[in-house]
Amino acid sequence: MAIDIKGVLSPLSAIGTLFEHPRTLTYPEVTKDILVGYRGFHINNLETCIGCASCEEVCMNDAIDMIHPDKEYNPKNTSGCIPRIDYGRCCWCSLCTDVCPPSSLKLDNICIHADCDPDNFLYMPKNIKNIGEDVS
Amino acid sequence: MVFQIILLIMLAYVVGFIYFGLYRNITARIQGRYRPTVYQSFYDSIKLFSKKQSVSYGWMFYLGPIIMATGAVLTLILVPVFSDSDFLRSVTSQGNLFVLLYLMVLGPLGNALAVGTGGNPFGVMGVVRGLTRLIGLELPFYIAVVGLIIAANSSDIVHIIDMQKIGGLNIINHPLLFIGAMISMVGFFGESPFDIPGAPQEVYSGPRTEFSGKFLALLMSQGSLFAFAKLVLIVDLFLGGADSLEMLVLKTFAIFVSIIFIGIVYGRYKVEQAVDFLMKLPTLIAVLGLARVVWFG
Amino acid sequence: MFGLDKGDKMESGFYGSSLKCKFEESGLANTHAIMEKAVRWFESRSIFVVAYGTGCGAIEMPPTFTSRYDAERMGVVGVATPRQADLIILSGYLAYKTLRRVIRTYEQMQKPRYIMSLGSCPINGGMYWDSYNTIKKLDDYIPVDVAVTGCMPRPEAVIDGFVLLQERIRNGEKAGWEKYDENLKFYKDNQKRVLGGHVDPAYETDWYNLNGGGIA
Amino acid sequence: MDLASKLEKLSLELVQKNDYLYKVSVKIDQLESLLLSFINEFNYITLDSINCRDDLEDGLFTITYCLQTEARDHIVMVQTSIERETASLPTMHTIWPQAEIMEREMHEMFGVDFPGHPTLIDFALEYWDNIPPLRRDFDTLEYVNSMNPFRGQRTDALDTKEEMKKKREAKKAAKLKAEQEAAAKAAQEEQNNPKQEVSGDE
Repeated sequence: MAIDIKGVLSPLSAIGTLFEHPRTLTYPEVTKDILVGYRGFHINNLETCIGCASCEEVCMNDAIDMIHPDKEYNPKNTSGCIPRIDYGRCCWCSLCTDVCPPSSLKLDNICIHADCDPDNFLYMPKNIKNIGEDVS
Repeated sequence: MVFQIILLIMLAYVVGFIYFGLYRNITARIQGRYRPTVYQSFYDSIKLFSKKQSVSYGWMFYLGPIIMATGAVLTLILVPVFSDSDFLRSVTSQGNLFVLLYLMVLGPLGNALAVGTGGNPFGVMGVVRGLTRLIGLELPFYIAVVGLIIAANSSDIVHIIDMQKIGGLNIINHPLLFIGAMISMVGFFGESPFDIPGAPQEVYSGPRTEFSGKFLALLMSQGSLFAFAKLVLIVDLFLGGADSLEMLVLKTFAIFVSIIFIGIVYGRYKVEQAVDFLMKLPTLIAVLGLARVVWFG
Repeated sequence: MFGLDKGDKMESGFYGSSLKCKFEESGLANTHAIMEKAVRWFESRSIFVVAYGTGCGAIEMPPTFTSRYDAERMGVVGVATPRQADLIILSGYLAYKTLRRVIRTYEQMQKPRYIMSLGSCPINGGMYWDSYNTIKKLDDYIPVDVAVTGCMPRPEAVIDGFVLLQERIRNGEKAGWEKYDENLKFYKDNQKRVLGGHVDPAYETDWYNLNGGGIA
Repeated sequence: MDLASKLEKLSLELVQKNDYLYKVSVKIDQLESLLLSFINEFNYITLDSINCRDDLEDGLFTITYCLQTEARDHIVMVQTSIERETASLPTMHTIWPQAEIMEREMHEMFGVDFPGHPTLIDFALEYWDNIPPLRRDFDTLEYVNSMNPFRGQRTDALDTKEEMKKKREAKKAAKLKAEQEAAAKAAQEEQNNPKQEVSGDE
């Protein structure tokens, strides 16, 4: 009976990992730096949004509705509407941000949302000029 | 004495579950991740006992976990926990190794009856695998135990412990028997090269597939009791027993850690491979040890 | 062969309703409340998961449960069978064919039981909103406790879902399975509408005497 | 090419679509014998796919068999048309085993019948009792909306074009109003001024 001694003993070297630092990301305590350009939730610079509904038209999932904002942000907004996104439909394909004529609609890198009520997934994009800057 | 038995069961319950928690900790660290708390198994057990529903298939289904728990508790109270004290000695004097060897098989058989009642094909498959494996596991372990009995000239565990106090530990005197028994003990703990009955990727936790809630909690509890009993048995047979609680914990923990290290790093055998391996290498080692005992004392 | 059709029985746990009455009669309602709170805490700390890969979201499960995000440190462990599970994760879109299996799996789980859905599709259809074979609102058919959006949600989002579920259990909020018991007719009607009455086997309906059956 | 001459004998034309794609159109009664000769004489061992196209206007299904040799250097498409109403095809699962599941799917999605097929049962859909879903007379959106209603919370969506029109009109109206107001003001001023003028004149 031939015994592969090296093959039998070499898995035991894995025990050495016991004394190494774990590689786990303890999420709720430690958050990872999310990459710039990651396709997370929407932001919309309402001071340049012109309410053209290009995003609504291009959306293949029928996820975007145009609704009235609480107040007028941009006097040049042609329809007086701003987009609202249904996160029960969105697939983060980023087509809406690609066609946006004033480039006001963008994707942030925040992407985490859990809720116990499935009716809570209509999302008003945050009013942010650029990623990392809050104007509202 | 009843009080002592209850105390022992409680001790075994706590120590067994903490060992299981440590097992999960060590596994986690070897896999490079943070661990659950040591008490995680207690949480699981209390949650399972407090589940509002448990599926049952009649009285035979109830008996399965109970027979297993009976086997575990009887094994526990028949194994002498402390060598020098009178703790549980009155029970221990009435039991010997043959009764223990019988009781170690009682659990799987009782479980087989219950699983058969459930009728789940994965459960039945797991039981068949478990009983097939048992053939391989028992052979080296029994040969090792017979070797010890011949060496000590007695089947009384207390006598075997006393012999070790005079003539040195069995692990040094009879290393071949120890190796044979330890390899099959890895299987008795359901550890990795021999974890074929409950292989989750193949037979969906095997014999336990249909057990839920209270039944699963009872199975977990008896598992921890039985694990403790088996560790104490190995300590008694090969490491000369334990005088105090500290020595007991130290010795059982040493055995436990070596078993789980083997369990974590190796992959799983197939059914035939496991039986084939157990029938060859550990049996050969144990037979050599037995021959050494018979011819050279 | 499965033995499942023989009719399963419900067993009450050790803090069931009878115990509650006893405590309240003897003026120990406070003790009972404390005990229930403790049990809820243990329940929240130990969640057994059966991960049902219905769609693309199944790819997020391995990093969540293995070394990178390690859900086990929160007491969330995967199990192999629905009998032992507390939580079922439905990851992604559900075709009618899958929904039938999901209902069967869900009804085999033992109470208390919870459901978590991953991705946009179970919330409102997602990419498959105009498919002839995919359901849109999962919470019409089975009660969803936690919904996580994303396409697919990152493992962080899944862990957020676990944390939310643990908080809900700890606070004793009304869980999905209680809603399912109360509005069983609503859920069964919806299931029958899309599955064409072929919902098999009818464990729950038998238990609740909807099909003329009863608890054996 | 050997294949081309054989097809010429059968008065069929081998059309080259591009570097590796050829096409043959056959009548339905020639199909089975032609496919048999493809595998027996020319060794086209692989059946890539069986495709179906619904020509609702002509009342036809256009079926395409894609075949490859072992060399994998070109694909031959064998195309045939069958009646939409009595859609029936000879089963090929005895020649190419993979045809079994392709035909099963086509039966489910288009309602094409395959006499002699062993497992013509439900495939991806279960208990489907409507028109087969990939037929063009099946109105998918209507079916979806009747079976799976939307989440009824997006009713406040606005039609942007109308909003634009409204806003434009509002702007126009505002402009008009402003003009009118200006005019009215001017008129009032005019009303006031002549008095002054008059008074000035005096």
